Amino acid sequence: MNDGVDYSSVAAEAKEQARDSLFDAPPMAEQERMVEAVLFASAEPVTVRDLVSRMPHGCNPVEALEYLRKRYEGRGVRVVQVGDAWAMRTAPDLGFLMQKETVETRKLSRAAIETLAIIAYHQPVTRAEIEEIRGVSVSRGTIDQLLEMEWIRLGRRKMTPGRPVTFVVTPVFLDHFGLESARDLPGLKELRAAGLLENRPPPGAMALGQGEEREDHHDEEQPELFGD
Amino acid sequence: MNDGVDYSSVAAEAKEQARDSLFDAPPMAEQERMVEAVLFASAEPVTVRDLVSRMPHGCNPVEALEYLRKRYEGRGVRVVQVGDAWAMRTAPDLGFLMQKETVETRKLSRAAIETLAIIAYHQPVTRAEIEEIRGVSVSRGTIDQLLEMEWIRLGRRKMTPGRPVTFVVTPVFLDHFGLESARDLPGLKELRAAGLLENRPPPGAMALGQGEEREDHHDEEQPELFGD
Amino acid sequence: MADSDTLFPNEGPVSVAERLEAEALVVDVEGYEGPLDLLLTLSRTQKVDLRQISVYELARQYLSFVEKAKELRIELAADYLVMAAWLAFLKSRLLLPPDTSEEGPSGEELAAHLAFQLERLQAMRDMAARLMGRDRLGRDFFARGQSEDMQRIKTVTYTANLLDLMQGYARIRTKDDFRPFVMDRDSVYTMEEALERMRGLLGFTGSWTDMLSYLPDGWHSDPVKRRSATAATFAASLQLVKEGKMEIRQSESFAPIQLRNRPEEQE
Repeated sequence: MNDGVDYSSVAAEAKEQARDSLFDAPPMAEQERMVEAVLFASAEPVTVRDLVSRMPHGCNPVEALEYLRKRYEGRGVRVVQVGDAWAMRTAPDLGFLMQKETVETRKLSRAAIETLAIIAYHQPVTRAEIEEIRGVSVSRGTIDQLLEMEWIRLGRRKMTPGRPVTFVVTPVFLDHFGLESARDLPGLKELRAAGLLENRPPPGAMALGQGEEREDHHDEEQPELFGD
Repeated sequence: MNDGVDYSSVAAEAKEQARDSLFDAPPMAEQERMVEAVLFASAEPVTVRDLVSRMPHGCNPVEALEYLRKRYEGRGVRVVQVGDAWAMRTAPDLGFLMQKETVETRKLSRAAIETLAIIAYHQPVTRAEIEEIRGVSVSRGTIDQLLEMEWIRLGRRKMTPGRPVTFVVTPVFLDHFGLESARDLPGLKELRAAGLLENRPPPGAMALGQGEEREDHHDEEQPELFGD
Repeated sequence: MADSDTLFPNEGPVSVAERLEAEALVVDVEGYEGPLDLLLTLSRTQKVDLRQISVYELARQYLSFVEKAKELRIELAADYLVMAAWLAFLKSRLLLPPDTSEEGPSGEELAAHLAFQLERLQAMRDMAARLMGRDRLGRDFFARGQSEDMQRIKTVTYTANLLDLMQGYARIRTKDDFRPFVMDRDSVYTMEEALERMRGLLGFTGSWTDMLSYLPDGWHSDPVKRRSATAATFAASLQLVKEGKMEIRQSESFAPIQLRNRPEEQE
């Protein structure tokens, strides 16, 4: 288009040639077939100039293109102009046929599950807090993945220095896990009772105390965190 | 080809689905457009099974293909059958326009060409049988080259001592030579009528060539491949 | 016969042209794809339908070819010689009147089969030529140049169930609460433990004993545990030496450290 190639002048040239030609150009129907075959087989859009050079002397590809374009109107395939060249393309409304959707179900990674769990239990929670709880840094990808799945979303910013963003779980999350609210998530005691926490006898009262303390803290916090 | 893909059963299945479908299948004109778009878009032949799976529920691509094939009769592009698949190909008489697209195919040796012909006409055929027909041993490279070009592939093993592997031609072969099926090989009927495709054992023990590989199942299997 | 004589002049004056022709054919033997191919070429000199071919004549031609090759000291592959032997046998069979008492196929049967093989090979050659002469993809007709082949849209959905979630959370909490204490102790052997152990063993070590033999069971193989146990045992040993309950010695750097109790203390 912006190459400034004026194909009407090329066409005029072609017409000129047709008039001057010693040999009769093939009938227009035949020229149309030729253009059809060339457009079909070409890897790239084809310019009128290129068509003129490929087709027998005296052909008028511009006219043939016009016939061809009309012929394909409303078909599954269309004749389209691409810049100063021409190409055949499948009709846009049939694009869905060119796509094969395969849905693959994968298990969420351990990092993602843990991050999600922390968000669910501690929301609204900042990234720094997640990292503190997990004891390892949380990759950008993990958060992105959860955001993309719409299992978490951004919550209010924390009123702390830097005003970090927080993450909270979404209704999609609740729906997926069959929860009415995040408060329905079992607490640490219940997890332990359900055998989900390794109930290893903590060595020494200190550790035990710490554990209980945290647990209590957690339970206390929950209503506050998940309060409605 | 001899994959045992029975697309008429696929078609029957499609019809069945059409009857049972809660949703109306798109009108046939629309189905034809869809088939047109899919065949147009892919360089490789597309199987009926693939069409069924891509098109909306209840479609009957076999019928649509028939309409489409008629529509393209005499055009610059044709709808051709390749084994149990379908493809669009430019009309052979317009090959001269496509010089630029011509990719020089690797020159095949005389041995390779003869071996290919023997496989096509005698399939499924063992290496020993090929050697008996040609009267010389077949070099590993010849078979490898044909396998690499995907013109031949391994067929079922013969039910003879040693269970030798057999070779058969592929859809790529059919596509390359513009054959709908191996049944359409030129001169096949004449050869069969002349008894030249029979596996005639040499009289007595003194076999000529290497063809000790005697094959009783051969003739039985042929009708399955070529039978009409 | 005349043709074969032209090809293989066995006697009489030979023109240069004839000799060149003969040599060309013989040298060309490498160009033949085996004896069957050669036979097929020779059969063309009979200028008849392969079904009416004279196998006797063909055998004669082949044998004279082999003779000629020998004269020209051309090494023929074994295949050609095997065929020559077979054709000589066939020729003799064809000459003799059929002997009904003889076992095996008649000369006619063998000849017929050879004719069949030649015809079949010729047929395959013709078919190969017809095949290669067909309109061919990429030469005469063309596939879609710019294929918009199927886009494979792979949607990956990730799943996790409530149990995964709770286990994940439990894992973190467990790690936080208990693991540092439990896990670390697992492979730490304290000096107190070593001291206690060694006091118990003290009375039994009258002679010099390698310190490492004081390491408790199960602390030898794992390098981490072994290191901890060795350090603790060494520290405990020094403590006991300091208390005057033991003697310690090492003959040179990195040599085993040996311990024994002090007899004086035993009184």
